[in-house]
Amino acid sequence: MRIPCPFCGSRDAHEFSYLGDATPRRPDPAAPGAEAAFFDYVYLRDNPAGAFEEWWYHAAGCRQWLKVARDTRTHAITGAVLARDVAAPAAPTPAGGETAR
Amino acid sequence: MAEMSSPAHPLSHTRPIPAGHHGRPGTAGVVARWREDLAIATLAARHGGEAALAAAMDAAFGLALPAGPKAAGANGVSALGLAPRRWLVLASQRPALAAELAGLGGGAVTEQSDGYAVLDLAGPEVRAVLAKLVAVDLDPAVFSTGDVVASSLAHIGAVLWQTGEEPTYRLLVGTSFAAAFSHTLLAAAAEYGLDLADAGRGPEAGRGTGRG
Amino acid sequence: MSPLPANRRAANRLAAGGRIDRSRTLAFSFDGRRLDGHPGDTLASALLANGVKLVGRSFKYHRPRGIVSAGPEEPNALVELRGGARREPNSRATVTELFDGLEATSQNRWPSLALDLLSVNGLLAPFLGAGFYYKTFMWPAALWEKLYEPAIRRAAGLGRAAEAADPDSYEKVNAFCDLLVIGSGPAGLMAARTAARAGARVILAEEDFLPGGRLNAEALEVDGAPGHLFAARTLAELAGLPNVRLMTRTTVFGVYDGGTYGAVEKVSDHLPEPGPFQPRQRLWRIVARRAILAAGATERPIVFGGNDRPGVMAAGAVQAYANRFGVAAARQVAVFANNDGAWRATFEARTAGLGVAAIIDVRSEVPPALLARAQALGIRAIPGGVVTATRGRTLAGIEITVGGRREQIAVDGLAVSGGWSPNLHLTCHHGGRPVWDPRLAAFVPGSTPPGLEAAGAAAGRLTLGAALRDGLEAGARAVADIGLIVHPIEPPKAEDEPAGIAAFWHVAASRGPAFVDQQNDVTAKDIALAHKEGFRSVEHLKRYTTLGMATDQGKTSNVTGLAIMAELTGAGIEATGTTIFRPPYTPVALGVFAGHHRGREFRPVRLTPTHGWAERQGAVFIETGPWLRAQYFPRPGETDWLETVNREVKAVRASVGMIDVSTFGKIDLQGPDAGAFLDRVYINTFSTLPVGKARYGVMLREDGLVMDDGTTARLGESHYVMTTTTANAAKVFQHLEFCLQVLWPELDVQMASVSEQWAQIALAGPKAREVLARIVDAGTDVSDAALPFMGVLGTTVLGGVPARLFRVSFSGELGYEIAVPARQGERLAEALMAAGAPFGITPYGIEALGVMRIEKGHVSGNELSGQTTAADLGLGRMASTRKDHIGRVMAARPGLADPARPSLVGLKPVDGAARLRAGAHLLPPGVPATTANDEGYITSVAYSPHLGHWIGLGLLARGPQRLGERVRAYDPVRGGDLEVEVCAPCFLDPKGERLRG
Amino acid sequence: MRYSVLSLLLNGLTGQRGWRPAWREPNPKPAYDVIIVGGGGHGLATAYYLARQHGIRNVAVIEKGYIGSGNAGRNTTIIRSNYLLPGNEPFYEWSMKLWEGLEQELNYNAMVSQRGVLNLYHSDAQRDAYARRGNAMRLHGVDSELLDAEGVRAMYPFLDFANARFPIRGGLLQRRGGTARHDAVVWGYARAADALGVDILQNCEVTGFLSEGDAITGVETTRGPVRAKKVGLAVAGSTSRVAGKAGLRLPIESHVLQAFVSEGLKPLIDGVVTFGAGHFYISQSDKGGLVFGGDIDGYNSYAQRGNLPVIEDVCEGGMALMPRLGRVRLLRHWGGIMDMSMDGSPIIDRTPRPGLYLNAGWCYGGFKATPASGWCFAHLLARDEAHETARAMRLDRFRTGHLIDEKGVGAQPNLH
Ligand SMILES: Cc1cc2nc3c(=O)[nH]c(=O)nc-3n(C[C@H](O)[C@H](O)[C@H](O)COP(=O)(O)OP(=O)(O)OC[C@H]3O[C@@H](n4cnc5c(N)ncnc54)[C@H](O)[C@@H]3O)c2cc1C
Ligand SMILES: NC(=O)c1ccc[n+]([C@@H]2O[C@H](COP(=O)([O-])OP(=O)(O)OC[C@H]3O[C@@H](n4cnc5c(N)ncnc54)[C@H](O)[C@@H]3O)[C@@H](O)[C@H]2O)c1
Ligand SMILES: Cc1cc2nc3c(=O)[nH]c(=O)nc-3n(C[C@H](O)[C@H](O)[C@H](O)COP(=O)(O)O)c2cc1C
Ligand SMILES: [Zn+2]
Repeated sequence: MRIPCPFCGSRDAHEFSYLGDATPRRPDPAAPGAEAAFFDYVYLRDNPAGAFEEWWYHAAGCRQWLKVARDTRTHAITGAVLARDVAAPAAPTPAGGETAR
Repeated sequence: MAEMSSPAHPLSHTRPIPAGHHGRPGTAGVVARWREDLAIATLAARHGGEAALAAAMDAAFGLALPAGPKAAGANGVSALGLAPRRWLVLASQRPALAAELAGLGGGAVTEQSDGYAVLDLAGPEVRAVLAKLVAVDLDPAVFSTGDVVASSLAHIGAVLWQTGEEPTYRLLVGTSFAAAFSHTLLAAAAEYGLDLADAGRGPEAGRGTGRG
Repeated sequence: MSPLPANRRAANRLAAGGRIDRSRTLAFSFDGRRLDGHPGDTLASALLANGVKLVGRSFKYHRPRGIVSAGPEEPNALVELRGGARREPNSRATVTELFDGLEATSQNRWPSLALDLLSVNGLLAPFLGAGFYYKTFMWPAALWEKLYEPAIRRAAGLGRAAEAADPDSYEKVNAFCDLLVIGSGPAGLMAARTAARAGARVILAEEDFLPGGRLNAEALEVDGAPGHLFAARTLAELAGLPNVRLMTRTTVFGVYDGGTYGAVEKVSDHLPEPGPFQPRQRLWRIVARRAILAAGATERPIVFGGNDRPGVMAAGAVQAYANRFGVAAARQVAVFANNDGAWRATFEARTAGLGVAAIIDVRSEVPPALLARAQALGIRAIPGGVVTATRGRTLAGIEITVGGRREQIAVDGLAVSGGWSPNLHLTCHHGGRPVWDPRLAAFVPGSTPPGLEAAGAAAGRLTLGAALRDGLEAGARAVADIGLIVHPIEPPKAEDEPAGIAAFWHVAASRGPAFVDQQNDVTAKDIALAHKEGFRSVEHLKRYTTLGMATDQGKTSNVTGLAIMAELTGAGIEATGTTIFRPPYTPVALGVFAGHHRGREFRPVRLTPTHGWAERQGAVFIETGPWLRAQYFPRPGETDWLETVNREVKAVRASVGMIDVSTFGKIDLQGPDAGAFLDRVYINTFSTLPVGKARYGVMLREDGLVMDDGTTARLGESHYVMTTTTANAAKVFQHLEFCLQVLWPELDVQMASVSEQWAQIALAGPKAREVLARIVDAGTDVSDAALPFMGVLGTTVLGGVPARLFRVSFSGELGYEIAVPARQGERLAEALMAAGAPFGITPYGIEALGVMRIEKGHVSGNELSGQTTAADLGLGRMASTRKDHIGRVMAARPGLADPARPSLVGLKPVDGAARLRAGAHLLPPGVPATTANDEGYITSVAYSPHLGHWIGLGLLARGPQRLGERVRAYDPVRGGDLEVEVCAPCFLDPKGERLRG
Repeated sequence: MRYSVLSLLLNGLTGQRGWRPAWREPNPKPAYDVIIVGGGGHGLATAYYLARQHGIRNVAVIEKGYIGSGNAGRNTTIIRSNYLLPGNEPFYEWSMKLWEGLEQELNYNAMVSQRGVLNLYHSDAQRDAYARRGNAMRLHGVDSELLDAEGVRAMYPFLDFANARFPIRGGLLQRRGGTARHDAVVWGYARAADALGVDILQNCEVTGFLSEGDAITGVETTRGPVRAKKVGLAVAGSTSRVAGKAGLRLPIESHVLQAFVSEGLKPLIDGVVTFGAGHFYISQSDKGGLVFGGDIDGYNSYAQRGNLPVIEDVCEGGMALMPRLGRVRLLRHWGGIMDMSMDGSPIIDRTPRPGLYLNAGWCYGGFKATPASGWCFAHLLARDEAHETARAMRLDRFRTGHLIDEKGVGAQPNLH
């Protein structure tokens, strides 16, 4: 599997380490219902068969976290962007977290 | 048969291979030399500070910080792009490099002169040997002088920089991996012959003592 | 072995022809019999040349078997090659390149190939049908382990693995190209040539040692000259191009994601031993933008009674032996076929000098041109016939049936062709399914992995002319796809030879066992049985009968087997489908996947900056993860490691000692938000830490359990340096990067690992300050006032060496960690030794370090098990309640906040002489030792020379409330069972006076 | 027909004419008492025990492909009960007990082979961790032995003791551990369940659920709707996909694990050996193939195949452990999709949807669980209460923090 690192170029996946689903957003810990929102964030996954966005860390390369778009059925990778460029700045999620995904 | 890092008869894996000729006798396909004279530092821009940092580097060294995985050099100082807004700066004859960089005030500077073991590599077969070690296309059409790659070579993290057309390369691995890397290099280069110019920084760097 | 005189020709070697070097003779042996062949021979061709027909025994019934093919599909001619540590079981004679001195031995037979006692299995065959073992060997149950299974296991398998470590080496290479061409037959050559001329970077990989594919095996002409000359010419052109890498003896075995192909190059298998500095094999990871599978096709047999008798072969193989190797596979052959190609094979064999008794074709209509040519060559043609039996130990004759009439024909060879199956295996490695083409009576590639296209016979273009054109076009398409300009190339001229076929699988009316899978002894009857018992889907058929599961993976048997099943179910072949092809295309030695990473080089070793110094001090080293660290430093006369460790501990507590702690992760954090950032990742607060101070911190995972701990020092207003545990260094760094890049990209923090940059030596003991004072440069005040407990100082030592001094203590003694640039590590160690000499400074290893931290009740790896909370470890109170931090919310879950959870305690044996062992479980005294009564376990133990007995740390349910209680330390796996007293997890200086001293 | 030496002889003499299909191929009925989705080992065992232990015979097992096409048919067949945590150990030991009488019970030889599972250790810390585990096993009355290096050498003299990067210092041995023939387990349960009246519906994919309000009342399939009082999911790697159709999000990710088999060889390795310094484990099948594997590929996948880095990693481990394997050839490698749970342990529980029950989260270790999983899931389906050995395997444990995390790596499935 080759991951197109936006900084380093196309690299074999063995240079990266994997975290998983990139859709969950860390909830606002101060909001009411934070516990439920964190449970959702830490444990529950859509785990789709098909298009998927996920976090990979280019451990042996630029040490950047990437959001990679990949199909979990075919492993076809359609793109990768630097997490920094797409991660939502600061703004914590509203109370109750994102349950509507 | 000369000594070789065959699995059944490894050289001690806790020492770097000694200086001298290894592998196939005759003209060496790869010539390597440990570099002990380089000052190294990482340089990272603060948020929104790239432009200022670039300007400061330009002013101080006449060096344009590269935007991608490339090296830019001037006046004996080179900056290797390791990540967005992060560089590895190398210089010879400038022991106070990190302090100089810090003096520019434009970013985070971290002294790394001792963090890396550095090898300069040349020789007719150097590209073929590197192909055994790094899973990156080194073909001249794709990777040429001034290109830099951070990758993992046979389980060892490394930075590889093509320094010249012949080609020549400079390779940096973490200091603690120096001995292990020297064995890996020998394993890859043995079929072509490897000349190692000096024993480099092993556990007994520059000392030649040791218990034999 | 000295070769025979070159002029003596082996019995079945034809007088002329073949791509072999008749001027040189190679000596080899088979089952100890000395034979010879020529360069260019395979073991199989050389055996046939010498008239050897019996070469192996089948898996289950131990039936005598001969050579049936001339390629990698061979199911029968499997031998052990070489011997001793180089023994290679199950080697296919048909692809084994002959070399001088080659030793081959038959396998799966006892006592000898000719007389194999287990061939009685053949007599029992009626009882040993598919899956028989699932139905028996169950009574009495005890006999399974004692009798049945050992017997089954002894009978299983074919060859024997080597008995010693593989003495050869392997290596791995990376390659990149625009176009990978797999196979160098006419299609592959044309594809490669077209792409190469367009300037593409091309790799042409060919499994065989002789490139050219069927051009070497057949006598067709290209551009008016023999095909093999065309191949040679094209190869010469390719070899001269700088953008082409020609790789022979290289099998592309698998297609992986992202255009990555696995290939194995057999660098030295054609030599008695690898040359100096040469590996036996190389693993190639080839990343290709496009690939063309030009792997050709494999000839299928027809199933009939007695079809496994040595002497029955594939027609194309007989042709190949004649044309390529100059060998008559038999003196007098008959041919049994259902297609035109076999006729051409026959004609070529005849032309090469073999006797041909008859061509029996199942079709009653055969193209007149073929009949005419047969007649011209004096070959009897028998349309509408089938073979119904064979006879002889090795083949002596066949029985045919034509129009209800039987006839015996005396032959010593039978060439069979049931048609050709495209070698589409690699197209299925991403799960693609082949498609049935009734016109060809073959499966052709369906959907292929991205970037891969099949061409030539592999794509079902089975004639030479079509293969050439197809290769050219596929090559042109591939390079056009990647943006190169292709100039029109005229395809070479070659014939589109007749290739008609009528699907035909199985002579139902034949006599004797009719084998479908010859290696696993699966017969047509077994397929019928599977059908009867409901194992009808191809996958069940395969698994129940083991059809296609042998070393050849059913290359010649799969289609036939499923066709027979399709006949039985009436479902049709298309609907029946095939089983899935998986890598590797042909079996690959395990060693090549490992490359150099075995033995000591399994994983790189990391050495501390003071490794050489420690060696000179006589240290005993131990692996801790990738690191080698000094475990202890024995002195002459010390006989036991514990004696050494006790001495080291005592010396530290009494005076001063030193240890390299460089293996800790060290992370440099700079930027205006560094303090705020640390507050979010640690449970305690760092933004308020004064410059010049260090603090112990604990970080959690987001699920609320402890991830790591360590001290972090503030070097400047916006500059911190963090230490992590050795084991978690990379994990923590990655976690922090995640926090910075994903969670809080707005935080302006720059991180760099400085683990490699700094050598760090801990100096500990009451005399530590005095030693330290002797190595710092003039003007550095290390007094308690200037450098108090948890103080940090940047300075120079040893005359100008930059250094960081941290007054921290893991041992519980007055302690410092001194960091200097890594290359100065040994100098620092030696300077400390010199400066400490008056105090008897003692180097100590990680054992003594462990003892001292346990005496102090400091947690370490054993307690940071990933299963513990901060509260479990007695660190709960550190958590700031005024801020959020990673893991805070989840740590409040009832299961984690339960006060009854096992928590950290100290433990000491009630019997002072008793030895504690980590891993012992803790039970209340006087209750049965059961899971229900399990209250925790001992995490770490040490012998405390200070206390004169063993001590331990443990996690005990409600532990902190049970100080003074006695519990049972139960360790049945080591025979331990003793009473221990629960105490506070700090055995020494609980107020910390020593470390503040 | 009962399988026996006699039946084999009789059929041998009469041209194998007496055999009948091992299971029927019925058409779906409109309704069942219980539907089990998933014709792997777990689903079939559940159906068998429902019929056998609870007298519930109006049961269908619905399988989208052929039975055994999932992980049951592609695993490395290791069975053992050497677990550490009290939430797991009693369950896996119960499974081991069931294995020990399985063949007589099912009248099918599943080749349960108790030749020992040996986990090697290479450091003192690893030794102590294994001691902790071995002691936990003993506390539950399960056999375990801690061997030193000499003990290991006596069993497997050919491991790399001399030249290893991480020397072998000993191992934890469970003699009762071993292997079983994966396919035979599936077929044995299927045949026995079928004989008790269970309908096995192959080539029938569940595509959705029937419901009334919150309650699940049946399934939609590619062969039409089928109603049921209770529906149990035992679809392993497909759990999220199928449960998602009932609106559930679960603490599960699907990951690929690869497995490997060598060419058939004469006996070489007696039991199961796992390498503690790398990711590698190996045994030899009764057919002679070395069956081995290692770590998961580490990324979410539904593709049933993996990539080269893990293949290399596994073989590096293999060569480091057994350098004599260098010239042994890899015959085939494949992948399976595992239901990796967030703490590495399974779930056997009700779901928030009445009538829908869940059996999932088996990670790479559910083959050994097959008998107990079936037993306990049947118990839950029949009685609506957890079996005593599976009480900790609750779905809400992630919410409450009562995790069963053997490895201590937390909520990151690819690290379990
Ligand atoms: C490579 C590998 C090695 C392993 N090694 C071991 C080992 O050594 N020891 C061990 O204990 N465990 C091992 N495991 C794990 C073990 O195989 C699984 O945990 C176990 O088989 C899962 O239970 P099962 O048999 O019921 O699953 P499966 O056999 O996967 O059954 C699930 C079934 O559900 C079907 N299904 C899915 N969706 C639908 C639908 N919508 N409708 C109808 N049917 C559907 C699937 O087709 C499948 O047949 C391994 C797994 C793998 C992949
Ligand atoms: N006699 C017949 O009836 C008949 C039938 C079909 C094809 N043919 C002949 O076969 C030829 C077809 O040409 P082609 O070029 O398609 O095939 P080919 O068989 O000539 O060449 C295929 C080549 O691919 C190599 N190969 C296969 N798999 C490989 C792998 N995985 N890695 C590396 N190498 C691999 C083979 O060793 C072989 O050299 C024509 O000459 C045609 O006449 C004859
Ligand atoms: C324990 C075990 C042993 C196996 N032995 C063999 C074997 O000897 N030959 C073979 O071709 N495949 C063998 N396989 C692999 C199967 O052919 C098949 O690849 C695997 O069951 C996965 O199915 P799939 O490849 O159809 O997806 C074995 C599989 C398992 C689980
Ligand atoms: Zn990168």
